[in-house]
Amino acid sequence: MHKYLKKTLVISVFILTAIALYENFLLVPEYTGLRTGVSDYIISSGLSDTGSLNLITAVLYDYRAFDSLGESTVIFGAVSGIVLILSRKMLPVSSRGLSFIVKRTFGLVTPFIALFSLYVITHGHLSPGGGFQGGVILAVISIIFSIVYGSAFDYRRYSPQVKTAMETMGAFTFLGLGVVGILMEGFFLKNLGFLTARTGTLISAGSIPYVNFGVGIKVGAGLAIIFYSMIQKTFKEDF
Amino acid sequence: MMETRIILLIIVPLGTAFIIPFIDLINAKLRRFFVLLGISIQIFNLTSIVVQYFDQIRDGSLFLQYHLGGWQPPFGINLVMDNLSFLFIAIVTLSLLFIIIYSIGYVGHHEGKFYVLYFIIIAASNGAMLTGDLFNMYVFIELLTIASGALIAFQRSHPGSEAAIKYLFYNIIAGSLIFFGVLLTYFNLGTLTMADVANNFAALESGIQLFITAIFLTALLIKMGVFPFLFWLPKSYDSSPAPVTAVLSGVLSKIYLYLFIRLIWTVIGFETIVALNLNILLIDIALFSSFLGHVFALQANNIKRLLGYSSIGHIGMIFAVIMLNTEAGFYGGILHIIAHMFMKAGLFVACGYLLQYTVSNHYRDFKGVGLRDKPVFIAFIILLLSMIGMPPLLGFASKWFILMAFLEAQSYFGAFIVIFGSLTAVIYYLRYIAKGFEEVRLSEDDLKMEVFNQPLLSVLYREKIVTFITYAYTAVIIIFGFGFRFLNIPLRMSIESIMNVERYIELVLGG
Amino acid sequence: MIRLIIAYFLMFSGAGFALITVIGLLRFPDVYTRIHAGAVVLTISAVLVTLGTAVYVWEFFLSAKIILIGVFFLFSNPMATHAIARASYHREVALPKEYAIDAYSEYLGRDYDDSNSSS
Amino acid sequence: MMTATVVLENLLLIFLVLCAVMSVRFEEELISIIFLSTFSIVLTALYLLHRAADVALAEAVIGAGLSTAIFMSAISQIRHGDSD
Repeated sequence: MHKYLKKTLVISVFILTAIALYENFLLVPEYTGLRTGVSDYIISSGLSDTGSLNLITAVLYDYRAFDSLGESTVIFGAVSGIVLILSRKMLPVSSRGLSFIVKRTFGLVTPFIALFSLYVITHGHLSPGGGFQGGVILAVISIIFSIVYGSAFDYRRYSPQVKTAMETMGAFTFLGLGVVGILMEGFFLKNLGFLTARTGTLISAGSIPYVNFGVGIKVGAGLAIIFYSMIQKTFKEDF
Repeated sequence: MMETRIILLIIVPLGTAFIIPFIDLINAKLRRFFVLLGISIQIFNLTSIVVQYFDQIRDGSLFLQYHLGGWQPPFGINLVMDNLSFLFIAIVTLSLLFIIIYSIGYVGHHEGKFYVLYFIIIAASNGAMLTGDLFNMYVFIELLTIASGALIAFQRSHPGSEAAIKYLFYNIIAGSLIFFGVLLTYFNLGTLTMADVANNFAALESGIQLFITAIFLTALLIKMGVFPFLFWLPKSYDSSPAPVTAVLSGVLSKIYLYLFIRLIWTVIGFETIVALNLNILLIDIALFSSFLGHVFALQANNIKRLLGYSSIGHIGMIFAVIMLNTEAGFYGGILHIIAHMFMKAGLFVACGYLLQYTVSNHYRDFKGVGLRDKPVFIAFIILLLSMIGMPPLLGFASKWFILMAFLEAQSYFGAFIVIFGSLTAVIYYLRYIAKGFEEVRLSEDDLKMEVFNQPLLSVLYREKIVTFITYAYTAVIIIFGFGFRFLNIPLRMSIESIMNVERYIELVLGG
Repeated sequence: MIRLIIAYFLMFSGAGFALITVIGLLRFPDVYTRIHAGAVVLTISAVLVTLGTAVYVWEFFLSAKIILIGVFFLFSNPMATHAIARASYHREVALPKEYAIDAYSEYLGRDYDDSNSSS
Repeated sequence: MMTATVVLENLLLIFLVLCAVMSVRFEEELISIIFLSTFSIVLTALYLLHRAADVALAEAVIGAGLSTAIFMSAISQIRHGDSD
């Protein structure tokens, strides 16, 4: 009886919430494109302002680069927290890896994955993609190593210390470019004008490719640390 | 006025947080040097801002801006420091400075990770208070949630992990609600700058206004721990280590109160709230929450959980008195925010010191705590008396102004809640003071069960730091208790910058 | 025009093979036969669809990228199938002793007549 | 041509809801995770249909790839029981 009461309560709360949301979403006006102003300005003059063909990258790493700094700091904080919480665990994980066929095939495929991630990172201002996506693909390499070759191989190739150093390097690339923006152009994270070139080329959009590179390394190393610390003991306890 | 130093308030702690893991790889002994370096740069920065703009702070015309990336406000992100955010940044930085000096002596294990998360909290709290952009505010709120959630599980005990999961559950739901509200605002108004949104918000249909306001309010009620969503709060206060609890109670809830003031008065506008008939409802909810907090505190058998419930009571009271929208209400509310910040942080800091040799935080283990270290326990008693509202202390002044504000607005239920809170506080605090002076014979087994193993510093040095910080909090309470008139000018000026929304909008959008 | 016809033919035949895969996945009795359906036919279907798309867009760099995706399918799909089959054998998802011929256990030197305690 | 897109979009939306319901309904964690991964892939297709290639790439990589791996490692820890 009690169980049915609970179930009815849950379902009624669910239905009431759904009705309330539905009623309120009816009030939202029909999609006619966003109000004029910010989006129109960015669409019309984003390319000439930033030199980035991909306007989403222009917004992410130039107009609202500070938000991207905050978002990548969220990943940084999550890495610190997860390593803090999980680093004492010692888990029984097989480090033999999978069979010979899988290992060989991934040995062939892995360089191409790395190449693809570099492509996604460095072409962030020309085609879809950017630092976050490319960084996650970089992290996938570490995950593949852990699964296919066993976590000991991953530890030998890219030890957590190397990953931490890479993460710090990426973070400081981002922050340093911002500070260089203060020193040279007067504003934090301002796009560096002297780096711009003809649009469409690889190094064209001011500091955006470098920021992308920093974010990519940072995100990739951070997510690899997260995955690795979930399957194996990562760091020594520092007492 | 464009000012580079206010961006340094955010990026210096951020840079310190980034560099600490790298320093750990090289030499773990060096990290404390970098921590002190970061903190001192931060303090120097804030002091230089105060010195340069002292006149403007005094006559209430302080208005510093920073356009990130050089983009004008509707297109880019802007940081704004007016009198309100200056006051909050000053007190939050002071409180966080005390707590980090305390934690240098307190944290025993994983010091590097603690400092990383702590500096992220410093950067994110400064960012959340400085920003003039809705989405950027959401980013910093997420940063605060992630960092504090990881810190709650810092002791890695079973209750700690449970509390952290509960905390993250509630707070990530609140964060996604804020994100949803920001999304709807952008969908309807096409802009994210607070001043621009404030300019156009009144023109929306009232249904959408209600929807957006309700979403933001729900999220902030969850974050602050007001009535329907208060159940995550005592548990997470109970099972996290003392400096983290001091941060949670002393700093984070105040930041969410600041964001609440910013969102309701600057962005949404109080006229809209009145037109939607939300203000009476919110006052009643907050007062009921305050009542519930005090009633729960009466039956709590655990000192940290008791302080958590008392926090719910006080935050509900502040919330209600601010929602009165009178000048007296703001005066009492912000004064009590300052008072509560120092009192609660000081209490948790003292608790962490006093409870370090007890088995648990339970009432029966509190026996004889006061005899072990009398000076700290006396400071603890002074802070408790300030919480109750004894006359020469800061708690009395702020509660008096709150009472006056409630009486002036003829909200007698609110006045009743203030007095009820003080009276119940007498009961539940005096219990603990009496228990603390009970004689106890310690056996060898009790002494062995230390809660915190392996302190980094030598015990003497560590105890000196901890005692010093407790005294510092007590000194702040006593000094401002006698001289709460010192706070008169900054309070008046910040109230003026709350009320004068047009000036904010004009200065942000104009240049 | 002929290019379009070729492209549509390739794509539709790929879709047909995908349909056969789904039917196989639904109709076949146990793990290994289903894996067989998923592996062989799905690889052909994916490669055919990518080839068809490459012919459809008919622009050098874009087509080259799409064909590279097809080559990647050709590598990865059989390998994934192999890993899945092996894992399901080791985990005994489908009990190996039900089958008449079990060459892999002979290769491994296992004997399934006893109580198998090894995991 | 327009109607075909609309029909495809609605089909994908229905499938999306189905995946979400399935991932909640199943007791077994592994099946839930696989349904979540499917959810992400369908979402990727929807984003592509709306010409949001950046978001689609991020969703495919993070939702279908990384979070599946992290969930898998998390449930493998649960299966091992309390090891500390």
